[in-house]
Amino acid sequence: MVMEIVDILEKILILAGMVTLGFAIGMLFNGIARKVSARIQNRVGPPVYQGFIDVFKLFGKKTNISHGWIFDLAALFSVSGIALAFLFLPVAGYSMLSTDGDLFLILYLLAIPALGFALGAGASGNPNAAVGVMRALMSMLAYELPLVMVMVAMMVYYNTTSLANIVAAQANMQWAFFIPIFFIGALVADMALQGMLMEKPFDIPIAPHEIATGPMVEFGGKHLGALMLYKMMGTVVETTLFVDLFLGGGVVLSVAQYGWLAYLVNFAVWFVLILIVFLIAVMIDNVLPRFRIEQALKFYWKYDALIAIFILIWIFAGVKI
Amino acid sequence: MLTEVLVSLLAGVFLVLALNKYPRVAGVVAFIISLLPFMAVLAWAGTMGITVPSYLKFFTLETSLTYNLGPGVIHLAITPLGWFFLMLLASVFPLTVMFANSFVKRNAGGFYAAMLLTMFGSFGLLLSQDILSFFIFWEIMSWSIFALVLRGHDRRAIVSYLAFGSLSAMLILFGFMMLYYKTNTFLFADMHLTATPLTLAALSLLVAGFAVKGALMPMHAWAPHAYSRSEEPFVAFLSGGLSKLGFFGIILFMYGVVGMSVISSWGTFRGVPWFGYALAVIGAFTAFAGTVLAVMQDDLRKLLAYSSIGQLGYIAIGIGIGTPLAMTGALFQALNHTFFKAVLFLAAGAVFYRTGKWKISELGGLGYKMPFTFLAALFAIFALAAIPITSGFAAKWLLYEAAIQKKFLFVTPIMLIAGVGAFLYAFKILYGVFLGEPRYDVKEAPLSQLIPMWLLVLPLVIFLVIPGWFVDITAPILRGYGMQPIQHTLFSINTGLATYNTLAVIFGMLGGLLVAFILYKWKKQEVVPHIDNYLAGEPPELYEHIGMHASSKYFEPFDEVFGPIFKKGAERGWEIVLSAAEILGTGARKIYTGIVGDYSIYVLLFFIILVGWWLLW
Amino acid sequence: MKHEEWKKISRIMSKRSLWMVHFCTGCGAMEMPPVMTSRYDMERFGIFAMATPRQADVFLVTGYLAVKTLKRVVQVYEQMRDPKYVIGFGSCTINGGMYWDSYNTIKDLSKYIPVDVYIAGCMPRPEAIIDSFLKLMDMIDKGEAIGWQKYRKYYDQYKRNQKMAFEYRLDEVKPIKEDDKNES
Amino acid sequence: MKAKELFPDAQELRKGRVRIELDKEQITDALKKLKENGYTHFVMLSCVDWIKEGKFELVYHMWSYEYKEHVMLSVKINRDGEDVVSNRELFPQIETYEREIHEMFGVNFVGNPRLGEFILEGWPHMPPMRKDFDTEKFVKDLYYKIPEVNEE
Repeated sequence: MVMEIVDILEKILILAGMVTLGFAIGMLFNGIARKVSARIQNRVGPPVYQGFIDVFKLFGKKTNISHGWIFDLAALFSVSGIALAFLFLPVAGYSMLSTDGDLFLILYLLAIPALGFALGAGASGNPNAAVGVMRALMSMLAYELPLVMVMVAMMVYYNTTSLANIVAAQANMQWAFFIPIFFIGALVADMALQGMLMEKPFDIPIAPHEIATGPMVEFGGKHLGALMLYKMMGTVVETTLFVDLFLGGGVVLSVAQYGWLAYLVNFAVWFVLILIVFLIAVMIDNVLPRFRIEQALKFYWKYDALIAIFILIWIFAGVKI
Repeated sequence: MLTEVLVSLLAGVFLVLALNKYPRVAGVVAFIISLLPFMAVLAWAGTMGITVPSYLKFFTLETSLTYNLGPGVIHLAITPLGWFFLMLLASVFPLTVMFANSFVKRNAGGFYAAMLLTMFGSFGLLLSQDILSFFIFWEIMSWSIFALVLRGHDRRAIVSYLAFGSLSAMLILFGFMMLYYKTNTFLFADMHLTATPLTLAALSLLVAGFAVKGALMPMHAWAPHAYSRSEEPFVAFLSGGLSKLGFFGIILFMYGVVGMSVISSWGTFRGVPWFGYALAVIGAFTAFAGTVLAVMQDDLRKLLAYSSIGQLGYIAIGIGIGTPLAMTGALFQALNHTFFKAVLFLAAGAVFYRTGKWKISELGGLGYKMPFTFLAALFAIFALAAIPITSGFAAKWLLYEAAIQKKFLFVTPIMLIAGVGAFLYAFKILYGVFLGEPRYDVKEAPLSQLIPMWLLVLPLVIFLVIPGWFVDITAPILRGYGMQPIQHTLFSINTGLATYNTLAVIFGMLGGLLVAFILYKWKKQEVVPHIDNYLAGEPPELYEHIGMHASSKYFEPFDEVFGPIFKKGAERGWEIVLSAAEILGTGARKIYTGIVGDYSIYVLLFFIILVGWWLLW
Repeated sequence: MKHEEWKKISRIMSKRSLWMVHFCTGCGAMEMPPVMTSRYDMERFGIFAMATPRQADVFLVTGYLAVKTLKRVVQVYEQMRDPKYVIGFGSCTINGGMYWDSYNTIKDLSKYIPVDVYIAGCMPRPEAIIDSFLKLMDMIDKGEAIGWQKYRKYYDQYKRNQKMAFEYRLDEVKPIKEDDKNES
Repeated sequence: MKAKELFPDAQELRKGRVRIELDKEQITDALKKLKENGYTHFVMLSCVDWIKEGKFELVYHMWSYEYKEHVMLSVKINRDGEDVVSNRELFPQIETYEREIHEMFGVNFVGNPRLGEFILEGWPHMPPMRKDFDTEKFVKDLYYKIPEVNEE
């Protein structure tokens, strides 16, 4: 009994540590993205730890405004929802809760912070926020189609829906990225990732110059701090999802063989991989203009989904039943 | 005791009709009688392997009963499938009647009478064991629904329900005739069907007939009108409860009467009988198209009606795939849909009761005015959007898993994208009705409307925490069709592809909420009035007469992209039907000349043919 | 950790992350693009342009303010959350500049909202803008940038001045009573 | 037909620029005539304060794409509150100019329903563009006398 409690406490501590790490990486990524954008534009740019400073400052604001308790739900749901989604991902092959859920669960868990955020934005009553949420939901509809097509193809190919199993299968065989059909799939999913991360050309939901950062228009102080945490963690979750699907979750050494060294190396590889995936998105962001929302929808449903259908047909014809 | 229950349901019909002058009294009487089916559900729970505490057993019921009615025999018996659907209907029914007490003002006695008669028909239908009684009860149920649709005074709703109701009855009758011709017996149990084309034709007709009630896509056209033009308590029961009877029929005849082995012997496609595959594809199309059409609606009831169509499509997918996983998913989806859609229709009714508006673009800001209605609706919307903090997720998850298990490569993305589409219209309801600028200064809905809503939310929470319990409930149904119930513990389900553990989700969410709450409570805050909004520096007083609610034409880009495809397509389809009806009508007009001589010739001709047929046969 | 140290850290954080909202009614807005882009790059100090006052810490009033725009400025300033700082940009905010005798522009911004730092010049060079931000950072560090506290403390006086400008009419300036002093 | 032919007493200032002086009763007819004869673009309506004569001069600027000619219809009215007929039926955009001139000079245009507060919000004094409005005195009396915030 005592041992069980100690076990549970240990698990909780590890999970809390991992979530904290996730948030920390998210903040670091924010700084890195701004630094890289600055270097692309031939600027010096802020220090890489700028993300920490910003979040700390937002939570340190002396006064905060709220538009009522529905508005406050946004802060609660967005931080807790994204942390939960992170827990269900295998990180560098290390499974926190990922054996208790699967890809579908992660897709729907990602909707919790999004809907919570939308709830708060709607409750503020600002028309800009409402327009922004509409665009965000529509771009979600747009990028999910090619993404889920590729995911379904992978699930059928690996005959499992559990992300942990997909990562394990890639560790045993080869990374999906190096299978020709899923290399195309990775390109399709990378396009979807661009929309997921709300980077240009798909950043119309938060377009600061048109609708004053859209859903975030009424958020300030600690509310905005919570949303920044959500967005920063979101980059980690979404890039990790991509890395888990196509790059084997960054697993290069087997834990059974190398012990703690494997954990260390895998974590390093995972970090480098999500950084690369994220930086690709940032670089695309820096050179492209912005799509209107119906253009984004048409782009995803016409071109991206077309390639995804090709992958589905490939798997449909190739897999024996 | 079963006879007494049936008789008291029927007697209740006349009692509330007699009490028409005293609507409140009629409401109370109707509520008391409406509890009878639920008591029956509890009384039968023991035979389904569910232990119910003795203080919840109000009477004991025999499990089967036979009435000899001269020309025919009516066989009634409780089956696991019937019990499950009876449980859904019987739990929604008393609550909608309770809601009606404050909602229905006009000719209340008639309303309650028709509601009770509907329940009487459904009750008998779910128990009937032969095609004769099945058809009789089906017709009682259908016609009493018609009486309730008539109360909406909407011509389109009445005509379309009448047309599709008759079509459905016709299809079912033809199906039954074929079955009887084939087997020469009324009893389901005695029908041992073989894989012949006639069986296939009969089953197709039956499924098409039941699809009308389940609002599957080609047969859905009545639903948006009937759902959106009738009184909300009835619509909640119609959408939540009665629409499931179509799926009850499909499951009963597909897996109960005809059987999986017969269906499979007509040929399979990638491991799934093609009959089921076709049903799944129809279901997926319904789910997608219903969702897209729901996003485009401005009328709250129409939106919910199309959303109903979309969500019911998922059940058809599950039934079509037909594995234990899919069946469990379909039944789970049926249960979820029963409760969340009833809550949503009742919440819409409560909003109308207070504001008198149906259009989403005219509502707004009711979340702070009617917080309990809002919270109930929020829960229902989370269930509808399959967010994993209600039981709505488990059902969709089982269906997705089943589809992946059977390698449904093209159906699964459509299901998933329809799920994402559900977020769109869910937020349209949330923002348009409950969030944003407060436009009405109204009170919270009365208690007699809040209690039903919150009681209906309860199962969504219970089955979120304990999905294993649901699998246990449905296990007898699956065993009856020769399927093994899926692997599960109380809190987790294992499908062989993956595991879903609700405890991990719930405790993870609670932990996350705790941390977020601490972070959030770190600093104080002040609540500002709604008018204090950033509007590019403009003083908000300027916006007082314009309004800041952006809900009219909310998903305009969406309409621009999908509108031409769906609206025009639907219009064209209806035009074809209309012109066909016109041609038929003008043809018929030539026969009905109005001259007595012509009619006598017809009668004569009819008799000649009859006599000639008799002589030649 | 002691309260003082905590405050110090908080100050360092808020000085290194100044999010600004700039009110571009005057010609001063023209000087902002070079300051933000690669030539002068203000982001290296953590200064970032924000779209709404809810998110911002620094309010940059660039150039002259007509009375009608002053209403919007006050609206925006009051929507910002504490601690908040104001930078008056160019001569127009100091004494009216070339609009010193215009019937419709205010002459001294600090009469209506508290200004922490002024930048002189018509136009100020980008270097001057950066210098003003560095000065503001220095003031935050030392705890001297207390405009937002002043606005709370002398709220009735600011409101009175704003009202006079909005109505284009001098009210009688009431002598500050002893009771009022105690309250504030 | 060119403006010179329509109005014999028009004076051509230089090539492509014609000035016509009219009484205020003729203005609607003149505008209509010009509009029918190719001067389709109504450019703007301006006002000059001739304080020594005691007159306001309203100038209607028209442009013809056909003849590349700028026609100025000049109307003089008394400063002391003489009414002018609004021409908003002829050119809808005149409404805006009339509102502005009403606000800045106090000229009343009969038939324009939107003569109210336009650019200035809550202006209680004499219309500020009139030459008898002493701007410098006004500024010194108002803005420079608003007190500093007393920090005690």
